[in-house]
Amino acid sequence: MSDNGSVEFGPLSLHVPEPAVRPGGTPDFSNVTFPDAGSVRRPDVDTNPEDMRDLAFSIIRVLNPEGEAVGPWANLLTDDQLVEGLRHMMTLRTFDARMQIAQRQGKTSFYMQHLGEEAVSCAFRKALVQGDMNFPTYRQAGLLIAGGYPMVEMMCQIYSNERDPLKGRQLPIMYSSKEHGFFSISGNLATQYIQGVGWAMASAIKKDSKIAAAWIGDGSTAESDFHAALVFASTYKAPVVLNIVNNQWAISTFQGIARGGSGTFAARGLGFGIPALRVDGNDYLAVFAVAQWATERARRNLGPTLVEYVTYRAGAHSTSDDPSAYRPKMESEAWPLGDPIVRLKNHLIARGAWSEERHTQTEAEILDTVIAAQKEAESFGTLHAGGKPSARDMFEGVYEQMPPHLRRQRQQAGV
Amino acid sequence: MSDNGSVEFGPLSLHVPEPAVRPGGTPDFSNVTFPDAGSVRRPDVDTNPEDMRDLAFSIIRVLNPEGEAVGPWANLLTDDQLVEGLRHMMTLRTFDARMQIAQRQGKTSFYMQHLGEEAVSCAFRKALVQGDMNFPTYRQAGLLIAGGYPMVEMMCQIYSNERDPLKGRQLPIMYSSKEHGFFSISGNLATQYIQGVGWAMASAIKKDSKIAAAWIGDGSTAESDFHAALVFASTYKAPVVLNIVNNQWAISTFQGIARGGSGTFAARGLGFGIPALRVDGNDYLAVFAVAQWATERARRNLGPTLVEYVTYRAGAHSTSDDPSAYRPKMESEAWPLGDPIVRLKNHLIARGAWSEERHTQTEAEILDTVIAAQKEAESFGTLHAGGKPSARDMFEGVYEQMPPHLRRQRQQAGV
Amino acid sequence: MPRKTMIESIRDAMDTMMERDENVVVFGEDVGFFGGVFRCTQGLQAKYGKTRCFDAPINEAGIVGAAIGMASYGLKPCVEIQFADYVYPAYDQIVSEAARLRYRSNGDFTCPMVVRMPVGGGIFGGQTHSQSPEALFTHVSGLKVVVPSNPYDAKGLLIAAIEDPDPVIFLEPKRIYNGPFDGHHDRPVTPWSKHDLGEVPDGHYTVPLGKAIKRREGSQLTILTYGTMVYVAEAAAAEHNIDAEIIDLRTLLPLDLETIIESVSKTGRCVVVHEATLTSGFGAELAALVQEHCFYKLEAPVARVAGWDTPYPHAQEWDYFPGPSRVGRALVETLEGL
Amino acid sequence: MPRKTMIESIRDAMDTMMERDENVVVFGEDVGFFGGVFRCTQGLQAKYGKTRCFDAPINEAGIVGAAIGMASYGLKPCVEIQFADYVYPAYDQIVSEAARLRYRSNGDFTCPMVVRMPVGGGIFGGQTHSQSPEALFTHVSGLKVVVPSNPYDAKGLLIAAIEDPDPVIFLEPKRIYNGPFDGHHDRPVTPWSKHDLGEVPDGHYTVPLGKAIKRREGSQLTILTYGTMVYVAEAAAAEHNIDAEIIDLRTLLPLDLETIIESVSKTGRCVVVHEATLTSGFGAELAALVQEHCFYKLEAPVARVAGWDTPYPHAQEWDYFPGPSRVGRALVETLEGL
Ligand SMILES: Cc1ncc(C[n+]2csc(CCOP(=O)(O)OP(=O)(O)O)c2C)c(N)n1
Ligand SMILES: Cc1ncc(C[n+]2csc(CCOP(=O)(O)OP(=O)(O)O)c2C)c(N)n1
Ligand SMILES: [Mg+2]
Ligand SMILES: [Mg+2]
Repeated sequence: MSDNGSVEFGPLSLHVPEPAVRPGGTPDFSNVTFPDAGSVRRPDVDTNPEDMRDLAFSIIRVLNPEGEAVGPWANLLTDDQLVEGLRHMMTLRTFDARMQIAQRQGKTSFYMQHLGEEAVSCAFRKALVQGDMNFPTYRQAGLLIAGGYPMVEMMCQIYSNERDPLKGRQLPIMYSSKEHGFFSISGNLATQYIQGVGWAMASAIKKDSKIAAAWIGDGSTAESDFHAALVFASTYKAPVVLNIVNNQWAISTFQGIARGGSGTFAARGLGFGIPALRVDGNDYLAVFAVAQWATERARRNLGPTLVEYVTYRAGAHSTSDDPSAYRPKMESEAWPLGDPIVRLKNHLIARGAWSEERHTQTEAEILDTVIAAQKEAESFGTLHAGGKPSARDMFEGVYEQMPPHLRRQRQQAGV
Repeated sequence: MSDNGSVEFGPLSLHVPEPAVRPGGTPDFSNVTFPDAGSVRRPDVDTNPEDMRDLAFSIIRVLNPEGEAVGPWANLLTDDQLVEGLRHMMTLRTFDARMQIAQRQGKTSFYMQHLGEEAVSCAFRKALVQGDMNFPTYRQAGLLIAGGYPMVEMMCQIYSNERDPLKGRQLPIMYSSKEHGFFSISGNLATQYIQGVGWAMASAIKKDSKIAAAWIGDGSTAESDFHAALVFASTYKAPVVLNIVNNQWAISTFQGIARGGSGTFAARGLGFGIPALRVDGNDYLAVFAVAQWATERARRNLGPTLVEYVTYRAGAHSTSDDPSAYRPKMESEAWPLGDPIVRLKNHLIARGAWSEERHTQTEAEILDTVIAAQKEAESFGTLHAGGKPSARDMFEGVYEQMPPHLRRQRQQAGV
Repeated sequence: MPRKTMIESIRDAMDTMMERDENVVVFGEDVGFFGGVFRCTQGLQAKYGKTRCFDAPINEAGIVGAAIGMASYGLKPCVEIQFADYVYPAYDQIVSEAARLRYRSNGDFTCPMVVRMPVGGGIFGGQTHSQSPEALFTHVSGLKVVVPSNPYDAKGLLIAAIEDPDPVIFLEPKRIYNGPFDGHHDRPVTPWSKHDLGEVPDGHYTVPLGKAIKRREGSQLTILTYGTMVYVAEAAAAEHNIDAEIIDLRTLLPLDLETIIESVSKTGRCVVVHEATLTSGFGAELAALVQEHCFYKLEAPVARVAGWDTPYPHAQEWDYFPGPSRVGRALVETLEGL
Repeated sequence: MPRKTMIESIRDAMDTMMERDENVVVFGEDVGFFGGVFRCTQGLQAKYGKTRCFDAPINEAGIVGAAIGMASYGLKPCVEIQFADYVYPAYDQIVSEAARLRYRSNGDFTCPMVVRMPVGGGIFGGQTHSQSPEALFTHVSGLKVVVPSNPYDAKGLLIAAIEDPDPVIFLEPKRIYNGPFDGHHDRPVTPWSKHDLGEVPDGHYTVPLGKAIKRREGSQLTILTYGTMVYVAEAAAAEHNIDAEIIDLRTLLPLDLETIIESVSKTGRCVVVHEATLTSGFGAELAALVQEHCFYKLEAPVARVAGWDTPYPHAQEWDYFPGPSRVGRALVETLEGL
C-alpha cells in the first residue's frame, strides 16, 4: 500500500447543516435571493432540457411588489378565472381554519392545513382537465376545492362519520376521489411519486391523452421512491408533472437536510435530463403559468417536467406539532414571498377587477358556505359522536371478495 | 374544469429506449463521442461543484492512440508504479481466466469476471491507503489483487473449501477483508453504496482520517439506495468517493434503461451539488489520476465526489449468462476505448519501460503464480470435492453468541 | 396433451393473458428483449411489442410502484422480480401501497397486479438466490400469496392471479422449474416432460386461488406443504412407507383451511414442511391453526420441518435444505407421537 | 427512586450510553434539534453536540444503511424510525444487510446497531401510525427483537440493546409511553409516575435480552404477551377472576422458551395476545412452539387474540384493538377448553 495522503490533511469532521436561525433568533432571509418578477425567461415547451438548466436555479415570478403581472409568464388567465382562483384559495383557508378548530374540539383526531401554500394546489388544478390524475400528498386539498369536489364529503372524511366516503378507514384528510382526479393519499411519504409515473406510463401505453401529476414535499424528496420516480419518468418519458412543494420545512427539519449541497430541489432533475423549473409558489399566476407549461409538455408527449414550488409552511406541520420549538415565531411573517391570497387580491385590485369590499363580502360568503357544509357534515356525525361507519365496514374491502378467514373474524367480532 | 389541452395534442405513446444494435447487427459506436486524450481540464480539488459541471459530460483521458500520456491529468505515476499496475491487471485477468475454467469444471458454482474492466479497480486501489475502506460490488476484485490480498484466500472463498475465510457461507467471489479495506460484498445491488457513506460519516464523526469508496454498476444506479447515498453524502459532506462503473450493460439491459434521458451517469451528481467526473475506465493512468483527485477531496474534508468510469463488459455477465442472446458478438471488439492491458502495455513500451519480451515473460510468470495458488487452494478442497466447511459452521456467526434456538437446531441437525 | 416445463407454462400463462386482454403488461429486469434470466418472458416482447413487455431499470420499488400506478389506471401488470431475495426494496410498495389501496380508498382505486418471483434454494445460489419469503407476505392483509408446484397449476394459478382483482404475490420455486425435485440432490431429476403434471392444456384455464389439493390420499398423517417440498414430502413418505395424506396448499393466503381441517381430523397427525427458515415461517401459522381447529383430534404435536434459522449458506446447501431424511424423521416421530 | 415515563426512560438509556461510550450516536428524522416527534431524544443534541445526535433526511433506508456503515466502522448507532409503519423502506437494509453482515463475512464485519421505533395503535393513528410489525422481524435470522412494556424495562433493555454486538430491533409501544393502558379507552390512564414500574434507577443497568418475566404468577392458564397487551391481559384476567400466569416476553427473538414451557406445563392452558394482525403474526410462532413442547400437558388449544386481518382502521379503532373483552372471552373459552 502506498502511504501518501491521509495524515497530511488533518482530521476529518462531519458537516451537519443548520438553519440560519433558531427560536430566539431573528428571522433572516437576506441570504436568499429572489429574482424580480418577470425576469426569468420562458423557453418553448419543447426546449432541450440541457438548454434550460439555468431555470432550476432561478425562480419564475409573475406578480411584482406593486401587484402587477409582468414578464413572459404573465397574462394567461382572465379576470374571471383569477377571481375564481382567489375564491378557491380563500375557501381552502377558511376550510382549514374551521377544521383546525373542529380538531381542537375533539371532532376529529388530526388535521393538516395549507396556510401560506394555497396557491400551489389551487392554481395547478386549473391546468388539468377531466381524466388527468393527481398523486397528491396531504397538503394539496386545493386540488379538490378548486376542482369542485364537495366540501361536505371532505368533512365527512375528516370526521370519519357515517357518510365518510372512505368508511372511517383512513386518517382524516387522506381523501380519495378518482372522479376528481385525486388519487387516494397514502400517508407514507413519497410512495405515490413513482405510482404517478406508472399511471402516466399506463396512459401512454394505452395511447390515451390523460396525464398525471405527482406531488411531494421538500423533505420527502430525500426518500428513495423519489429516485425511482425520476428514473422511470426519465427512461420512459412518462407524461407526468413531478411537483416538489418546497415549503422550507419537514416537520422540524429545515430544507437543508433534504437538499444537501445542491442549491435547489429543482436541480435534482438535471441529473436525469428532466427539465426543471422553479417557481414562486406564493404567486398564483406564476404557479398557473408553470403548471400550464409543464402539463403541455406532458400532453405533447415530450415527457416529464420537474417543478419546485418555493413557498413557506406558515402553520404547524399538523395539529400534533408546535413549530415554536424549532423555528422563530415570526419567521413566517418574515418570509419574503408574502401571502398568496393577499398577493392575488392586490393584483386583482390593481387590475380593477376586485375591491376591498368585494373581498370582505366574499370572505363572509365563503365562511357561510363552509359553516353550512360543516353543519351538514356534522349532522352525519363526528369522530366520537353521532353517526359512524360500522365495525362491519372494517372487514370489508380488504379484498374484492371477503375470504373465509375474514368472514370468520367478522363473526367472532359479532358484527 | 377547464377543457383546454388534452385532445388537441393527439395520443400519447410510451418511449422504451433500445440499444443501437442487437444480435445480427453490426456494432456501431460512431454516435458516441470520446474527447481526445489530454483535452479535458483538471480543476483544483477545491473547485466549486457548480464551476465544473461540464466534467460530468466529458471523458477524462490520458493515453492517446499513440500510447502517450498527455494533458493535465498525466504524469502522476513512475515507471515502476505503472509496471506494477500492469502486473495487477494481468494477474486479475489470468486469475479470472483460471477461475472461469474452474467453474466450468464444476469446482465451484458460479463466477464473475472483469474482462475489459481491469483498470478500474486496479488503478483506483493505488489511490487508497491503509485504513481506507471500499464498499465494492462483485466486479472489483482488482482492489484485492492490487492490494496484495493473497490469491489463495480468494480461491478458497471461490471454492467454498475448508480454508474458505467465509466458511462456505457466501457465494463465490463475495469476498470480505477488513484488513485489506474490502467490505463484505452483499450480492444485493446498491445496498452498500449508502453503507459506504455511513462508514465515511463515522470516520468524520470520529475525526479520523480514513475515507471510503463506494462502488456501483451503471444498471444499479437505478436502485433507490443510490439516491439514499447521494442524499446523505451531499448533506453531511461525507468523505467518500462514489464510483459508478459504467460497463454499458446490466446483464442483458443496455445502459440507456438505467440512465434514461440524462447524457451520462455522472450527471446524477449535479442534482446534489456533488462534483462529478467522467473518466476513460480503460485508461489506467486516467483512472488513477481521477481517483487521486477524488480521494484528495475526501481527505481534505471537501466532501464526496461522483466518478463515472466509462468502460465495457467484454465478457458475459457471469457464468450463468450468454450475451450473444442480446448483443452483437463483435461489440466488445468494436468498443472504441480498447483494452486496458494492451493500452498500458503500449504506453510502457512507448515510454521505454517495457517490451514485448518482458510482457510475454511476465504473462508466463503470472500464469505460473496463479496456477500455483490454484493448486494450493484446491488442496483444501473445491465445492464438491475434498475439504469443506462443516455443517457446524452453518450455525455459527448468525449472532455473536449462539442463542438457544439455534443450539437446539444444531443438535437436531446432529452436528 | 402438450407437456411443458414450469418455465414454459408460466410463459404460456402470460402469453394467453396478453393475447386475451390488452391491458396485461409485463415488465421487469431483463424481461424484455432477453426474456428474463430464467427465460419466463421469452418471446413476449417480439409478439406483443415493447410497450407491452419491456425491460425495467434495476429498481424493484420502482417496478412495483409503477405497476401499482398502472393497475390503478386499469392495466393488469404482471411484473417480475428477478429473485425473491431482491424483493425487499419493493416491500414498502407492496405492503403499504398495493395491499391497502382498495381498503383505504374504499374501492375507489384498486390494484389488480401480479408480482412474480422465483423462490427457494437447491441451486447453490447462496444467501441471495435461495430465499423463501412467503411468510413476510402472508402477514399482510390485502395480499394473496400463491406457490405453484407444477406446470399445470403454475399456468392455471398464474392466469387466475392475473385475472384476480387484488394484488397477488406469485412465488415460483425455481428448483422445480425444469422438473420435480425430491430432495435427493445426488440423483437425476425427472424432467416435466416425463411427469403427468407437466401436461399443460393450451389456451385459457384457471386453477382457483384459495384452494388446496390433495396430492396423495392417506390415513396415517397429514403433510401440509407447497412448492418444491411437495416432492420431498412424497419421497420421504414413500421411503418410510408411511401412508401420508399430502396436501399441496397452492395458495397460502387466503388459505384453504377447510381441506386442512378435514384431513387432519381424519389422520390425527400433522407435519408441516417448508423450506423457509423455521421461526415465524408460514409453518407457524399452519401449526397454530391446526392445533386450534383440530386439538381434540390430534394424537401428536404438529411438527414443523423447515430451513434452519440461519441465512441460506452456499457450501452447506444440503445440510440446510430440509431434505427427505429430515422430513422422514419428522414423519416417523409424529407417527410415534413423540 | 425517580419515576419516569417510558419516553424519559428511553431518553435516559440513550443519555447514559452516550455519556459512557463516545461511539454511541443517535440520529433519525426530527431527532436532532427538536428531539423527536415523541421527544425521546430531547436534549441529546444540546448535550453531546450535533455530530453525535442529528437530524437525518427523510429516508429510512438511508438512515439504516448509514447506520450499518457506521456500525461496521466501530460506532454504535441507535437510530429512530419515526413510526414502525415507516420502517418498510428500510426493510431491505435490515433484512439483507444488517442481519447477515456478521454471518456472511464470518465476523470480519459486524453490525452493533439499534433501530428504535414506536409501534402499536390506540392513539387514533389510522393505518400509518398504528402497526405492530414484529413478526416481519422475528422471521429474520440475525436480528434480535425487543418490545418493552414499562419504563424500567425500556431503559434496561435499550441499554442492553445498545451494548449488544448484533443488530437489535427495538419496538416501543407508543400507547404506553405515558402510562400503562389496559384497553379501557373510556377510562383515565394511570401515569407512570403512579406505577411501580415507572421507577427507573439513574445510571447504567441492563435488563438482559432474551429473558421473559412473569408479571403475575397464576395457576389456571398462561398468557403469553408483550408491550401494551400486558396491561390488557392483566385487566382481562382480573375482570374475569382468572388466576392467570402472565408472561411478558420482552424479547421475541431470541425467545425465552424455557420460561414459556415451564409455565404452560404447569397451567396446561395458554392464550397468546398481541395487537398485530393474526395471520402469520408472532402469536403463530408462540402457539406452534407451545403445542410442540407442551402437547401432552395442554388441556385446551392454544388460543390467539390479535388484531383482525385488516389494515388498522381509523374510526373503528376500538373494534379493531384486541381489548379486555376480547381477551377475556378467549381466557374464559380456554378455561372451558372450547
Ligand atoms: C415513509 C414516511 N416516513 C416518515 C413519515 C413521517 N412524516 C410525516 S410528514 C413528514 C415530513 C414531510 O415533510 P415534507 O415532505 O417537506 O412535506 P410537508 O409536510 O412540509 O408538506 C414526516 C417525516 C411518513 N409519513 N412516511
Ligand atoms: C437488488 C438486486 N436486484 C437484482 C439483482 C440481480 N442482478 C445481479 S447483477 C445485475 C445487473 C447489474 O448491472 P450493473 O449494475 O450494470 O453491474 P455489472 O454487472 O454490469 O457490473 C442484476 C440485475 C441483484 N443482485 N440485486
Ligand atoms: Mg416541507
Ligand atoms: Mg454494468
